[in-house]
Amino acid sequence: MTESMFDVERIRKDFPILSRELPGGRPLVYLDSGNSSQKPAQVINTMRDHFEQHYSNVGRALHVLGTESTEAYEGARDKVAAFIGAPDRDEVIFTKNASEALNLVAYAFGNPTNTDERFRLGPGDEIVISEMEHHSNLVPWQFLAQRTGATLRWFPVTDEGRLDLSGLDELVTERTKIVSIVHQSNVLGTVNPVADVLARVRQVGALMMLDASQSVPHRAIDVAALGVDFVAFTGHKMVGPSGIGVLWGRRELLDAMPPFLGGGEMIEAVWMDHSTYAPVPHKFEAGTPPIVEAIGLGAAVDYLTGVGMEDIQRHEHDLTVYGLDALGEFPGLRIIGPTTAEERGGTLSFTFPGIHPHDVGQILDDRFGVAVRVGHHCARPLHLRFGIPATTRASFYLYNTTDEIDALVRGLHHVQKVFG
Amino acid sequence: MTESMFDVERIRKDFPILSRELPGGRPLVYLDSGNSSQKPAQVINTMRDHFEQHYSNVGRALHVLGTESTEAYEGARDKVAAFIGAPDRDEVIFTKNASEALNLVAYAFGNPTNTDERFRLGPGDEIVISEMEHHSNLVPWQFLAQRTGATLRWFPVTDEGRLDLSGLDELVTERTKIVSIVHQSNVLGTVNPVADVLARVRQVGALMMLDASQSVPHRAIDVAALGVDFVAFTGHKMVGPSGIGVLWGRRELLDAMPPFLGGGEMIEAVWMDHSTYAPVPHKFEAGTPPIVEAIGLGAAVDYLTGVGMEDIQRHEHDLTVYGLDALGEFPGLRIIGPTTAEERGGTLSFTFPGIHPHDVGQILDDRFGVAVRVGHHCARPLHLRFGIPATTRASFYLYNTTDEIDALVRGLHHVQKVFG
Amino acid sequence: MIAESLYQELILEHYKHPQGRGLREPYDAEVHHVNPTCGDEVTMRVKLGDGGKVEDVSYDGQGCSISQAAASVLHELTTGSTVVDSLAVVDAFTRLMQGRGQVEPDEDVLGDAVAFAGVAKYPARVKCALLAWMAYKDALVRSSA
Amino acid sequence: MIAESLYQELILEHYKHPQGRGLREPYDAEVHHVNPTCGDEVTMRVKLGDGGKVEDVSYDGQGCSISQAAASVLHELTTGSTVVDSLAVVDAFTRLMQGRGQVEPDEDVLGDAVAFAGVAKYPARVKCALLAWMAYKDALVRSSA
Ligand SMILES: Cc1ncc(COP(=O)(O)O)c(C=O)c1O
Ligand SMILES: Cc1ncc(COP(=O)(O)O)c(C=O)c1O
Repeated sequence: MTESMFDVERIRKDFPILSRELPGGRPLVYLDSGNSSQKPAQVINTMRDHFEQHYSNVGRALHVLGTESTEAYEGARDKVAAFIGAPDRDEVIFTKNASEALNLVAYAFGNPTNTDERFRLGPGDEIVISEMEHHSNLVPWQFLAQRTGATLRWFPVTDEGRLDLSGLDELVTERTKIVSIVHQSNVLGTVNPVADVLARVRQVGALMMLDASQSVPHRAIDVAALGVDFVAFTGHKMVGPSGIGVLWGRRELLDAMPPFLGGGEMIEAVWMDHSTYAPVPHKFEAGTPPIVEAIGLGAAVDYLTGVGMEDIQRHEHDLTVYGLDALGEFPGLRIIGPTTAEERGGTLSFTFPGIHPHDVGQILDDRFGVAVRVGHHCARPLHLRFGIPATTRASFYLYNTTDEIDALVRGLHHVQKVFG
Repeated sequence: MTESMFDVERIRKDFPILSRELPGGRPLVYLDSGNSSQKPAQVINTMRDHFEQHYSNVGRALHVLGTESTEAYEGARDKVAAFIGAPDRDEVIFTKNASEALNLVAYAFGNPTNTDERFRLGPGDEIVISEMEHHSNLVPWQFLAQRTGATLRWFPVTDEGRLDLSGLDELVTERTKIVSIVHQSNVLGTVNPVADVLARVRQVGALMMLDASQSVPHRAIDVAALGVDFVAFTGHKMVGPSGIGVLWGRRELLDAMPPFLGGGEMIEAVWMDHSTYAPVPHKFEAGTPPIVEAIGLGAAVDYLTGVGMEDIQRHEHDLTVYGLDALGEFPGLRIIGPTTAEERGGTLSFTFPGIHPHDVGQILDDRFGVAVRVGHHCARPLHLRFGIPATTRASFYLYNTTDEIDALVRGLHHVQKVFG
Repeated sequence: MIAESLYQELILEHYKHPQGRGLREPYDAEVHHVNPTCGDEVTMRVKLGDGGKVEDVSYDGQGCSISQAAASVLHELTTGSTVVDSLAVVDAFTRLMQGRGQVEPDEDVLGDAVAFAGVAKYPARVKCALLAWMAYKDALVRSSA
Repeated sequence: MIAESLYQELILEHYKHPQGRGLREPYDAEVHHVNPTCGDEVTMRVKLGDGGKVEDVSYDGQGCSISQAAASVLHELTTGSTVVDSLAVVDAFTRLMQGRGQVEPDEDVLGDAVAFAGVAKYPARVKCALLAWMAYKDALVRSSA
């Protein structure tokens, strides 16, 4: 392991649930952070404290509580903006999850009330995604194509689980209006070559969105350096609470987009027959936002920054190397995704011939307290591409240890014994 | 006061924030529950406990934590369904707030992929709302009219702040596809005569939605008895957390509606070029839902049920009578809304000639720790109708007392002294 | 320890050696059911005879041991039975599965299917066990239509 | 007690007896600004003269004491001044308002406007104080265009 201040045992103590016992006295081995991460006491306590001492609605209230809540909520926006290197804090829009952020952008296209050329969409226009997308970055674009008559196209995936860029120039063309791909795959672990795709996107004058749900939690991200137009991610995967997600977008584009959800807070002035809209970020935050959830996400960002994103990435890289080694040697096991740790995160998906992932997951959980995810992980087309209905997925985060990977391997041996 | 088991002092102890001191040692007098309510320890602790002991993503995970989270989340749906008398628990859809619920229904209309006649909408079709709507039940319908070319029409409001039904038959006609009105006004306190409107809506074969954001928290609601098609409300106004709202809809309609947000959890099967969708409620819950927030709302519903909705309504009615009396006698003060407590909730909005509500609110807060809301309360057209830019609003909930109303009145006297 | 109560020998036996698997002709109705949360699939054909007799229940599918074994047990219990009797079994099985471990299984009605009693305690797996059984019910409806 | 520091006598004075209120002719530019969160509105007209002189700043509006008094003080400080000098005052005022109570006001530049120093501690009210001042800046831009 690399030398660093990173102390995983100290970190584990911050997460109350990690010392929980499962029924039958088994310790918990949580290898399902790609699905949702656990929360440190710092986040839980910040939320509780806000409810007990400061809570009120934001934006609308002049009183002490309203001021405190608003400052905490907008302070969380500042923190998130700094965390992802947003040039302008008003470019950070709070949504309920990454899915809402992706839908928000998809709904900006082809809206009859929109007048900006970049968001016009109809027959002949094309939307480009990839075969490794999570359903949340796939179904919204299917909807868009269905509503507008535009065509949905996609990058294939190579046998190694990498984005296949060989047809890039034929796929992304003058007809393309938007390219939206995942930054780090939630199944393969693959980290996609954003710059290569972006260069072509810029050539043809299209827009580019990144689904960063699996990258923002695990590595330092700078949206300005990435250079894309939109980035979506989600609080619950980055030690934050449920109920909060983020859309970052370039200010100029956010200003040009039509509003999405209508309601309180997103308006400037309202008459019965028409309205004018507030500037971003509020333009896209209709109704009472997830106030305490945003504040919890702010605490999560503080926590991750305190530990250090570089250290987190290094730790996870070490776990990935260890895990790929251990699983790579496992008889009969097939890894779906890159088998080396380069440009790859700590998400290991695999299959066993003749043993269904459900049975793998069940035995791991029941006998060993090892929590993994089994199924298609909301990426069914990717599984179809590999000719499999499902995989077993172990995904790592800052609080995981090599001991836990050992426990996984022990569990897998038992699985083979039961079903072999 | 009516005889009952209701003990407001005991209830106040459940809400930690109510014993907080404001800067300068003032006690908090929270009269802004119409904006957002405070939370009892029961709700706060349920959420904390879930994060510390049971949290995981729902629906997708087979392991112990996934099972516990899913049971708690779906259990919350059962509780909410029972609380509002939903005939089928799958008719309860969790959203992030009432605004999302209202937008969800508005976006179901005029979607080119929809084939159900009831949700077709275009030029010549009409949408009916009212002049007393919150922006969240107004702007989504403006958007819909703008997108589709349909016409937006509305009920006027009488000088007493009641829905003006005199033109009902001319307003709601064969051209009407949907009528969406507020159940209890967040400014006037008025409770609208649902049955009278609904009878006409049924005559013309239109659909009817209720914005129940201000009624569900304050009185026992039975959606089946109300007989409407859709009901929206929001967790944070009913002692629940932020980040969670509810859409209830008749199953048959929810089944017929096109999906709204696309993503994980709302699908049945996905291919690259098309998808099939899960049955309700999941069809409308794309992505990771506000898990712990829904569970918190479940605890809120338990809390309210434990206290008893009838008792809560009676207590608030007593406060309303007391408040209307006290303010009615106040020199120069004008109440905007019904001046008697019949068919009316505990929301008292008022103006002073020559004194701006901002100044009223500021003095009340700074000098007396009385938190009220000032402004147009996200109902600007209603204020325009009364020829005023803003009002001061005191809104009551189960934890308020007549002493607090006395504090308000004392504060108002001081306001008059400063600005008189 | 817990796993043992889920993975009864009998379930593993049916999983490793499925009875009556494979799609056969002739048939009156064919249905295809999917469990979207896990991707388990079953295609099921039903051939009815005179007097409400179930002549053949043939199936193919992919999925976990629970879903595959459940299809195999279903085949055994329904083929050669009658529509009415087999629906009684389906009913009893559904009640057992949805009983959250509180329903006492009736071995006389359920036969080998009692082995699935442990599944009822795993809400996420109940769908797997029911997949083929729901498909069967659906296929019956369609073949009588 | 806190209120006192917000509602300085001078602010109440300007509120009760606004200076230069009312829209006047002639003018080079008129703007209408709204504070959406509270509904405060101001209509502002600017008439410029030779040598960058500000000949008249006339206004009308509705809103709280802070927003109305701020318009009145603005009128006093800008009418008869020059575009360049008045912009310096606007700058100083904006900095004071956005300083969250940390910025020391310069009475030489700000004159009566120092009375608003207390407002800076109330984020929700800063917009009220700035409404007329932002409108003035906007009107200047438009009249020079
Ligand atoms: C009558 C009414 N409708 C809708 C809403 C919107 O609720 P939310 O802000 O939770 O979306 C509110 C509260 O703000 C309201 O009072
Ligand atoms: C790659 C990816 N995109 C999008 C999502 C959707 O995030 P959420 O469920 O929070 O909307 C997820 C996680 O579920 C994901 O892994």
